[in-house]
Amino acid sequence: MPCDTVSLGGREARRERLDVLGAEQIGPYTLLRLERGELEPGVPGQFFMLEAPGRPLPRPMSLCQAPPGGLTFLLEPVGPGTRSLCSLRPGDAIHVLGPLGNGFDLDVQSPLLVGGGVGIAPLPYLAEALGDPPALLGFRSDRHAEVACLLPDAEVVVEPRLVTDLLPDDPGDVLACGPEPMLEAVRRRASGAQLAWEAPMACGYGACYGCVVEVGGRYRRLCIDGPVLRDVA
Amino acid sequence: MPCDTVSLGGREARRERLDVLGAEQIGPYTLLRLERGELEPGVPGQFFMLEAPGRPLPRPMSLCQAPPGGLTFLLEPVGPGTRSLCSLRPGDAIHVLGPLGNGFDLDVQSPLLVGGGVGIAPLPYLAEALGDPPALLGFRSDRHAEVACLLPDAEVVVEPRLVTDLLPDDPGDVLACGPEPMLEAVRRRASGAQLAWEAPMACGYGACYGCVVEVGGRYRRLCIDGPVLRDVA
Amino acid sequence: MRIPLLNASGCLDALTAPTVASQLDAFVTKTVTPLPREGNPPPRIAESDAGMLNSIGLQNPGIDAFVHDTLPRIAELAVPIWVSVGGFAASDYSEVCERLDDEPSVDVVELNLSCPNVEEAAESVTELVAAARAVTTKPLYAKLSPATWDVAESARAVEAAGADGLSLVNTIRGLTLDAGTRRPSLGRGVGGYSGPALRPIALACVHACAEAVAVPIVGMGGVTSADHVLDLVAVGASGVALGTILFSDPWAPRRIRAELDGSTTATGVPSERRIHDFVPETTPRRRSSAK
Amino acid sequence: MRIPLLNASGCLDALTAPTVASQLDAFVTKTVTPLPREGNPPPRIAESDAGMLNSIGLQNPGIDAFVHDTLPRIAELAVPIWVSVGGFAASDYSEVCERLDDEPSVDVVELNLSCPNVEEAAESVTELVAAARAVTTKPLYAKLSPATWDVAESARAVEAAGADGLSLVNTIRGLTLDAGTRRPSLGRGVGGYSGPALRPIALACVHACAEAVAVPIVGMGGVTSADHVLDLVAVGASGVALGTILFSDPWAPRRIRAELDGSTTATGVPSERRIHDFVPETTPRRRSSAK
Ligand SMILES: Cc1cc2nc3c(=O)[nH]c(=O)nc-3n(C[C@H](O)[C@H](O)[C@H](O)COP(=O)(O)OP(=O)(O)OC[C@H]3O[C@@H](n4cnc5c(N)ncnc54)[C@H](O)[C@@H]3O)c2cc1C
Ligand SMILES: Cc1cc2nc3c(=O)[nH]c(=O)nc-3n(C[C@H](O)[C@H](O)[C@H](O)COP(=O)(O)OP(=O)(O)OC[C@H]3O[C@@H](n4cnc5c(N)ncnc54)[C@H](O)[C@@H]3O)c2cc1C
Ligand SMILES: Cc1cc2nc3c(=O)[nH]c(=O)nc-3n(C[C@H](O)[C@H](O)[C@H](O)COP(=O)(O)O)c2cc1C
Ligand SMILES: Cc1cc2nc3c(=O)[nH]c(=O)nc-3n(C[C@H](O)[C@H](O)[C@H](O)COP(=O)(O)O)c2cc1C
Ligand code: FES
Ligand code: FES
Repeated sequence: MPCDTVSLGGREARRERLDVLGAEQIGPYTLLRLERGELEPGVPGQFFMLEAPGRPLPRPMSLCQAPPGGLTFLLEPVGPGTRSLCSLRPGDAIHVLGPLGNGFDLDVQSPLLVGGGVGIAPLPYLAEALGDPPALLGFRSDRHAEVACLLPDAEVVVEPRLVTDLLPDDPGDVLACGPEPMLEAVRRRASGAQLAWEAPMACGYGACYGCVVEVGGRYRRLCIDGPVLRDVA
Repeated sequence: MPCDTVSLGGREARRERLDVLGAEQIGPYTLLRLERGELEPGVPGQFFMLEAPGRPLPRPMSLCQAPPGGLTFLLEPVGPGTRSLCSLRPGDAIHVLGPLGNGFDLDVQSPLLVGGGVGIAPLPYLAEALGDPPALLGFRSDRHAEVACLLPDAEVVVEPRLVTDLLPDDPGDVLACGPEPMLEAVRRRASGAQLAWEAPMACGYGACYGCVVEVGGRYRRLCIDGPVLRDVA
Repeated sequence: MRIPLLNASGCLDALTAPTVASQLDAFVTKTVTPLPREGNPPPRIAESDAGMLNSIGLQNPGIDAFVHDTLPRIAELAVPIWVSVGGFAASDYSEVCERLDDEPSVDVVELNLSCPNVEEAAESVTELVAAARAVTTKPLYAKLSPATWDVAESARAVEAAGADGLSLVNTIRGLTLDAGTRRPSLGRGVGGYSGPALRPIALACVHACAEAVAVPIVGMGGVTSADHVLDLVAVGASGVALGTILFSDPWAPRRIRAELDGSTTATGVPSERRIHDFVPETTPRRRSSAK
Repeated sequence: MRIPLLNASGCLDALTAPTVASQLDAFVTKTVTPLPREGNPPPRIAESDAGMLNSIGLQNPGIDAFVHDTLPRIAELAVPIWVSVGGFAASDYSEVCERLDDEPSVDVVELNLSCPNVEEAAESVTELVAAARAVTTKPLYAKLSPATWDVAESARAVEAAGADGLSLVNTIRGLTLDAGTRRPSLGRGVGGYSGPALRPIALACVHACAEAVAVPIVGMGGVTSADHVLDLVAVGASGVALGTILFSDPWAPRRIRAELDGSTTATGVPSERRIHDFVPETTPRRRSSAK
């Protein structure tokens, strides 16, 4: 049983043990390259649950790049799960489930990508799908900003300047991913923006009700109703 | 604090993180070679508590050989702890505490070593200390008997023959280590024998009262009153 | 004997993962209460070194929406259905059980008497079981907490009150702190602790109850492999539920079933007691749809 | 504030490891009972993936031999001494406490009200504390079990009965099976579960009790690092005891003390309540030997 399909509301995800092809350090981040196996890369903004060796729960990660035969993730080591993932090396293999959730709606007129920190993770794959639209990226430090090399044409700011300082008055169709304060700021400036949110997730496929966010006064499961939400009220 | 001394009833044990120098397969067993650090090898029959990576408790292991600058252990993979230890490789390091417990009394007239299975572990170091006395070894199978190479001059039997079948009528000063039924049989045949017993141990230094065996109608801690006992009543 | 495998309540949504639910010998719903509940504020999930914490707090649509919307859709999967029932007073339990008694697609009612994430009912577990027993003819399973000095005593009491079986165990209260702030990781503070760390506790509870009662037991707590299933059966479980493992491995039921089928190990003494609805020869299954 | 580090009762013998005991801010003895006890049959130790089980069963020489032989030798270490007291009836607790009341080398009496490895006393924990309180002027710590639905309720009750502090938590009942035979690993069957798996449970108990009572709390359960010590302090512990970690690392007290001294992390809000005998300025230490 190398690969199993799970129907999730009519869509299909697969789970497979994938070999690690490489793990490259970019500033404080790690670019983890896995073989693709029989998994679909899915729509940009969708995510995968990655087994974090030694930890009881898998970790949700956006697909960053989809090279032929591969799946690439951008990881920031912030705790035990991401540290375990960042220490993977060729020769290791991990179980991966996906693609999961709702990605970005690609039917947009004048796309503008906005990313902050490790939140830029889904943007390279998204940029590819949209034909390299303009992109604005913000980082905590020059060292963090090294990862902007994944989006060579993007405009980049480093704190204390904020990525929202660069937003034009009429930003068009914003597609954004980043820390919550950044998404809140983007939302205030660009109504109708597509925002990719985060929440701690145990399952990623609607089984646990752990990942809820308030949408319209009700708790919705971000893993199946998101992670990309349009203009969360 | 690379190395710490623990006083145990007046004697000294140390704890140190030791590099793995090698791990060699002999039949179903693994000969694990560690650097010696500042640990003393102790008296033959004493044991060390070896950290088993990933497991909450360390594991008691008799010293098998004491090459210059090294400590060598013979391991049989029977469960999660010993499997973890058997998978160590050069480049790894584990915490080791010892030497612990009471070893064999080396003040004997006509020593005869008797070992069964992985119970031969302490005999190479013991044989060295006693000037290579005669030794009788018993094993479950020819594959297990490969490890007799550690005691080249020993007489070796394989089941269905038992090591006790080889015991002479007047066996002299028997020093034995092996599975409980073997020790019981040796005891019946050789009164006054020095027998090295086993029990599950959590600490190895008298802290937990986990390792008790009945001696003279009372529960005694094998780790500090043994593991070598003379003629358990 | 084929060991029935179920999901643990709250650890699988048959509607978002129908192909997973179909692999089970019975699907157990998330706990249903009389009124809809939004549950506890996020974060609701945290991890410890050997388990996880949750503080979902029984988010569910309430019995009305459950019976009208959810149940008919689950029934389409044609898997036996166990409905987990919760509440905050004996009247809540009897209200929900009464409603379910009319639903032919419900095979078993599991009474969640032990959710650590909500205020407890004032009544004792015995009174809650008795209240449910009075209003339903469905087989009733009582789900008990491991957080009790003598679980066998509770087991005897709920058996006497009319429980047809036991589900053992629910989560136990736990707390983790955020590494940076040393504030509780969960929005609610404490949560329910599940996963591998719970396994020895669950085994002890099943062991104690199997000696105390005659009714069948569904064992659960930290099961991740066939070996763990066989351990629970060896101490007296008649069926085994998979919880936290489903989050990392949705295909665990199929994997573990394959491991069990391939297992040459003695299973200990398989329990003589059979859990409900896995014995079609003695209890004809009612499979008429509720739609 | 210097956070006092103790050993957990039953996890260190000051006589076999005096250099380890000397590193502690107080040494806690293994539980002493009125009569000598041989304890439970071996095997008494088993390991699980994230903890260990023990079924020692309070092996101890009894109060007579303890007072005459053991106590004077421990007193030579010049470390504050906490004596853990156990029994099978309120009269056992009062008998041992009365004997210890005359011993100047005893600084604190810890009442083990929660050993999962012996038959329990018929009286409630409140009655046991009251019985001890009636016969001793020593500071009394009540050691509670995590195996209770509402530990804060027990905490309030023992505080009202005269406890000067709480020790939280004891082990919880657990079971593991031998992989080959699927029979219980321990001679007694069930045992007390301790180590890393217990940590979230212990944190939840300390958190709940710190909000419920005013007396100081010694926290314990799965501590292996300074980080875990600071977590317990953040939820309300005034001191922390090391248990299972001592088996793999006898030098843990010194290592953790060094980690704490080097730690620049905020410790949360260190508790205002001070545990006994670490405040020489307010409570003059009685250090006269019992010999
Ligand atoms: C849909 C989705 C896609 C994601 N994509 C990426 C990605 O491409 N690259 C990447 O590095 N990270 C991504 N994340 C975040 C990543 O999953 C978390 O950083 C990771 O789970 C943290 O685990 P940990 O054990 O390392 O840290 P923990 O110890 O679990 O947490 C460290 C800190 O992060 C917070 N945290 C934990 N989990 C999350 C979470 N899921 N969202 C927000 N905060 C969290 C904790 O509260 C804590 O403050 C994504 C999250 C989601 C939900
Ligand atoms: C003083 C002493 C010296 C030892 N020297 C060696 C040695 O040199 N080489 C070696 O391979 N082994 C030695 N052992 C045995 C070794 O410690 C155990 O095999 C090991 O602890 C088992 O751990 P595990 O996790 O692999 O297996 P577990 O899963 O813990 O146990 C597997 C099986 O072995 C039994 N068992 C567990 N621990 C012990 C024990 N300590 N004694 C007897 N049976 C046990 C269990 O009941 C079970 O049946 C020694 C034991 C002692 C007490
Ligand atoms: C996220 C989550 C939600 C749960 N929700 C419920 C619930 O609604 N009702 C219930 O009876 N038990 C609930 N439980 C408890 C499980 O059914 C099960 O008893 C427990 O998790 C132990 O099994 P495990 O260790 O295999 O997860 C929940 C557990 C988790 C992890
Ligand atoms: C081997 C062993 C023996 C114990 N003996 C006692 C005892 O005699 N009295 C007592 O109150 N607690 C006893 N305990 C419980 C510990 O004091 C402590 O409460 C528990 O182990 C949790 O801490 P830990 O996880 O750090 O070990 C014992 C624990 C172990 C592991
Ligand atoms: S992560 Fe489990 S429901 Fe969303
Ligand atoms: S192993 Fe702990 S007392 Fe012997």
